[in-house]
Amino acid sequence: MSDALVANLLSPAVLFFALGLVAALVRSELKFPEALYSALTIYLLVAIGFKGGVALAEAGLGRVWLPALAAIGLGAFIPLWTYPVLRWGGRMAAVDAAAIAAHYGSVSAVTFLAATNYLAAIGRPYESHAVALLAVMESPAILVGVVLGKRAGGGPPVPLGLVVREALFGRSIFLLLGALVVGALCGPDGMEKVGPFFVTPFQGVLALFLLEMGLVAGRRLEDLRRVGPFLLAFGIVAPALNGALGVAVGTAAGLSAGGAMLLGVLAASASYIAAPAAVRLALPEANPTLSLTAALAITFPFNLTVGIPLCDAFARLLQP
Amino acid sequence: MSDALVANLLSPAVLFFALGLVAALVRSELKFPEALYSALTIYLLVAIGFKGGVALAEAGLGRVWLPALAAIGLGAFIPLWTYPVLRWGGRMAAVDAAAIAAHYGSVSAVTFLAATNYLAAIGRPYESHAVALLAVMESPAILVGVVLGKRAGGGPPVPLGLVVREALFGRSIFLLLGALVVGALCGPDGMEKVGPFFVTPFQGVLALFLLEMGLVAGRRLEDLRRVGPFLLAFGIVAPALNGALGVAVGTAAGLSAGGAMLLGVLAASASYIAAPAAVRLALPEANPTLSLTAALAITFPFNLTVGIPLCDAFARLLQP
Amino acid sequence: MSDALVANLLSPAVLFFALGLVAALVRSELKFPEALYSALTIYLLVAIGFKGGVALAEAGLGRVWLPALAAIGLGAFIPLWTYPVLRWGGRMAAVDAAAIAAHYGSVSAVTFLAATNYLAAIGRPYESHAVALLAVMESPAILVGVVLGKRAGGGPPVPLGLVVREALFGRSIFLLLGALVVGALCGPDGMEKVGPFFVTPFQGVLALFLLEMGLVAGRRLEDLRRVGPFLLAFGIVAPALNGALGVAVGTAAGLSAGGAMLLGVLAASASYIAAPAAVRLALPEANPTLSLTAALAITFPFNLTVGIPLCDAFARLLQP
Amino acid sequence: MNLHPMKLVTIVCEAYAADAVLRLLAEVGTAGHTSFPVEGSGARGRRLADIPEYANTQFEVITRPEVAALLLERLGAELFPRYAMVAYESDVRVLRPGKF
Amino acid sequence: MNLHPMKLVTIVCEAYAADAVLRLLAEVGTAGHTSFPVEGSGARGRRLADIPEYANTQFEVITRPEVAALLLERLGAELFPRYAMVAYESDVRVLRPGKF
Amino acid sequence: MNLHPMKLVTIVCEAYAADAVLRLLAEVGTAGHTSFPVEGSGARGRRLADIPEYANTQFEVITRPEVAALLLERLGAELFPRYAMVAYESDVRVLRPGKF
Ligand SMILES: Nc1ncnc2c1ncn2[C@@H]1O[C@H](COP(=O)(O)O)[C@@H](O)[C@H]1O
Ligand SMILES: Nc1ncnc2c1ncn2[C@@H]1O[C@H](COP(=O)(O)O)[C@@H](O)[C@H]1O
Ligand SMILES: Nc1ncnc2c1ncn2[C@@H]1O[C@H](COP(=O)(O)O)[C@@H](O)[C@H]1O
Ligand code: NA
Ligand code: NA
Ligand code: NA
Repeated sequence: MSDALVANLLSPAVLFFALGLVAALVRSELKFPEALYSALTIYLLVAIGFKGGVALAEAGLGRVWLPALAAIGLGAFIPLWTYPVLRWGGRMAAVDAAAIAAHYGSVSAVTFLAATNYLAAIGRPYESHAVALLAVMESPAILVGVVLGKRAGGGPPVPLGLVVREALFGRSIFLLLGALVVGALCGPDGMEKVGPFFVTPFQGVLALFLLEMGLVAGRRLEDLRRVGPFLLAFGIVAPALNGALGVAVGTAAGLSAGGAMLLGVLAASASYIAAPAAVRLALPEANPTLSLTAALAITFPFNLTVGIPLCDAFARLLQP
Repeated sequence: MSDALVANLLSPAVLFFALGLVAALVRSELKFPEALYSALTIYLLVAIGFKGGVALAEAGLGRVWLPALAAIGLGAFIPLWTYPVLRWGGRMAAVDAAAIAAHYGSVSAVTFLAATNYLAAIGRPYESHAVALLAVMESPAILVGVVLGKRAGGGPPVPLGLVVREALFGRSIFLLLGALVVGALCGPDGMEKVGPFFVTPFQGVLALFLLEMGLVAGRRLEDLRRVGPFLLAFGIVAPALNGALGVAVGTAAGLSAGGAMLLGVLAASASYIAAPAAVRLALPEANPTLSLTAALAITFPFNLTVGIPLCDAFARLLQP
Repeated sequence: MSDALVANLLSPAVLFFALGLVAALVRSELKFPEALYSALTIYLLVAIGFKGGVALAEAGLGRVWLPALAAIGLGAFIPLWTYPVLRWGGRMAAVDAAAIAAHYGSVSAVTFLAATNYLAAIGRPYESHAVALLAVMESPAILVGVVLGKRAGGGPPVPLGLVVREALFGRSIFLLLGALVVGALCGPDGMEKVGPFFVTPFQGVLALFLLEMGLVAGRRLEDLRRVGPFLLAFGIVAPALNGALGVAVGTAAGLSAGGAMLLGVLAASASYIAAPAAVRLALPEANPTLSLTAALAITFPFNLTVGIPLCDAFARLLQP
Repeated sequence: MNLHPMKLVTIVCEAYAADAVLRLLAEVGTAGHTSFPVEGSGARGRRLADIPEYANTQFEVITRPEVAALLLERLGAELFPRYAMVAYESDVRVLRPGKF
Repeated sequence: MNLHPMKLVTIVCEAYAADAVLRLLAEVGTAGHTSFPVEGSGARGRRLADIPEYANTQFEVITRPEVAALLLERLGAELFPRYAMVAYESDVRVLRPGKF
Repeated sequence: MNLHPMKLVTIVCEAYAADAVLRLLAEVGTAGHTSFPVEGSGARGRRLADIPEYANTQFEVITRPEVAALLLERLGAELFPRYAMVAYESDVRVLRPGKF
């Protein structure tokens, strides 16, 4: 375990993330242009979706239903336990507790990518179609969180349709699912054609992207004192618990050690793009600094460095 | 033929294009940043130009003159038959008929790239220097179309020099011809150095670019009802006829089946960047919605899916 | 030598640079979007830094100290001889002489990259960790030049801390040194993962970037008549002398022929990003047209085409 | 040449508010708008434009005085409480008043 | 501090019109301009800024009142009929009037 | 709806000047600003926006009249001599005056 931890900490992905953090801390002028951020995101989502689709075509849909249902249930459940903890344990406003719960039930695609990278690096196999879990797990928690917040009296009368649409048809889900379908239709033939672009340089592109994510997370660090000690602790304990839960559920749903680890990482991760968009729309009174700082400046670095190897160790432990 | 059609429809390039169409239709928020569009365009034009130049250096200039002349003649001829058909068959204003004729005589680089991709996928050889045809065929039709429109009384007294300049020195021609010359001067030695960037990932980059083209074309779909049934039909029949003509001319000019197919695809394709720029300058009264919608929302998807395999089948038929 | 010169002139990198020059001269509309420029810069700096770091991890720090000290001394020395030449030989204002001296003592990363490319092309080995020299040699000359200009009475009372910060923590140094450290920590294991992105396509990316650099330099050509014949001559003679000096110092510091050639190229090159930023801050009275035109429109093309092979020839001559 | 007075309403808002602004523009009946991504800082901290979702969008809308008044009123009532934004009005003169 | 009245002319036009606008600015004798790419919607539909050729460009020109009047007049007469665009004038105050 | 008069100060400067402008904004006490990269031409030639370091940045700052006056005065005295830039003031009306 500790070997794996060190190996992870010394991987290009994690080190470039750390470099980005440092750049933000020393206030270097380093900035990625917006178009580069968007280009990298599009590339990463399409690449992972396409690869997953090709794998799905080979594995057959039959092997995905159960884990997918498990992932949806997991996503819907996480806000249900985190909301009361934040509300009464952390004495937060109802609408803030609901917003944070939504972020932690939803998922971070970059964390997932880093986890697949980790598995590839240590040579552990996993179900490539697990990327489908990433796609289906983005929305459920957002919807549950929004309902919790609304029940607590939050928010103006926003048409629910808009919120559902935002949660279901955001840019990232669309790209991921779309590329997955394209990959499933193309199969290995298509992979042969586009693999040199979508697969070969993938790890390097992810490393470069994590440099930017380090910058983004680093700029949030100065907000840490605004979020209070409870949320600081939550940002580390919640992913640890959710990760363990996810690994257990994944193992029970019949996933391999690698696949269960990935479901654990998804559960542990917190959304910082899709959830803010939907929550901002439906629960505008929620303070976005709280959820974003926790997700980006605490939980994301925690998962990237420690959470991923932890989930992996636990997944191997549980494996029958 | 129908096997080839299905294979083409299930290629990553066409499927990503379809995904872009879907994104536009369901009004997903997906949008490529402008810089990514420009970067992909620059990459694709430089890559194809460079590759063509290296091939040209090996083949020798002597084998390009005749097909190039044929391409120029073809480009100049297409507006001459499409103009009267649009003007009197479609009862269009003279200036609109001239504008559309210019678009259809000129060429679409992306359609050409998709056609070379198709040939590579089915393993049919073609003259790599055929990319020179793409470069020389962009302008002639624009000049003929503008003259037709001006004769019909259209347009303010724009200095003809400006129009010629716009038609001859646009961004895409410059990049294409420039990279071609660079490739010809470097030869295979240069290819060895830059091939891993300009050749290996090319198909994947094109697939990603077609996702964006699907978005662009899809946004035009809602203008379809504005263009009327005549132009709708024209957008399919004209490329079919031009494609057949191009294949015949190419075969007569001594091109291989692959090369003749490419000349056919060039003839079938309609310009949506270079022609609009020049036509907007010289014939501002023309309604750009008509020409752009026909070129992007009808003819481009038609060629990508059906036109390319059709030209290929016809080219093999004609081959001695 | 003349074979090497011709080979260099016919390399993709130099030819794409020439194409960019031509595009600027014929006033083609070709323009790279800012985000693409930034993306390519980030990629190139990170890639070269990472590669250098991996090499450093293998070579050990012990072999870098001496050449690094030599590079720092060289950078600090160049403004000391160029300032009086410009001031009294060229009868320039003190502040302009100091500004130009700072630009020529500092370095151009792109020129360095082109030199490594050249070495790779002709198959001559060099110390990969030489990239550390690029990183340490950016600032010293800027500080010396600013002090010279201030002593001559130039500039408002800008806090010196700001200038040092600007000189030491600019974007490019940060990326270069950061990636170097990351590479050194990852070692060959990390390289295996990200090499397909950071190494394989590197030469092609550099060629594309030089197309843009040609555009940038070409737009400066029209300022040439504003800089006068003395600066024109300086822009060619100074890099030749500095190059020879750098090669000699590098050889004396124990570098291989390839490494000494790289130090020569660094000495010969003139900064056009980092130096202008710091000089603009500390010596605002200096006319930026003079230094930028000399660096970009004269010295950069000279080094790219002739300076690099010259340094190489001289380095082989000196090698024991 | 005849110039006609018109109002220019400028809105700077966080990117997540852009959809709501567009809907509001349609509801109050503006004839068009121009928009572009911007960076900024204000009461709710700095917004760099490196992640599109975290950036700001600036809207500029030429419109008749009564529409401008309605637009600002509804902005103040409906969107100001929910999103990071500023809005202001100024006087401009246009050539073809019928267009707005 | 002395501020001097000057006119700000803002032009939003389709990208294909940008060259013609630049030529016109030179002809009427403006001393400088600022420009940037924008998205927009108006009488001729939406313009997203993803393909540079299909986007809009916004020009902002500070100039003397009489030049502004001439510029708007010629814009209205020569370019409005040919391209998708809007233009408007507003009042600003600058520090160094000699610059414009 | 109550609108309150306020000043809009617009600054277009070379990118190398952006830090100095930001420092000055903080010193004179503005409550926020909006900025974006622009191209331009003026007394010191054309500035294309392809290299970020060679581009221009446009700042737009809403502020109270006395702060605007101070800002323009110090811009004129401290930054105009050193950097390529223009700056101008105009009148705007805002909804919540307390914010600025
Ligand atoms: N005084 C100001 N002048 C110009 N723009 C401002 C000002 N205050 C705020 N903004 C812009 O409005 C956005 C949201 O403001 P706020 O809600 O105050 O954070 C900021 O990110 C800025 O882009
Ligand atoms: N009312 C308006 N307010 C602000 N910008 C406008 C307005 N109408 C049009 N525009 C801009 O001008 C461009 C051309 O307008 P149009 O010719 O009406 O399509 C649009 O794409 C918008 O960017
Ligand atoms: N008359 C003007 N109208 C609008 N912007 C201007 C004007 N003059 C200069 N600028 C802008 O200010 C920048 C610096 O101006 P300058 O110092 O005159 O070169 C230019 O690059 C333009 O972006
Ligand atoms: Na989660
Ligand atoms: Na055609
Ligand atoms: Na130097």
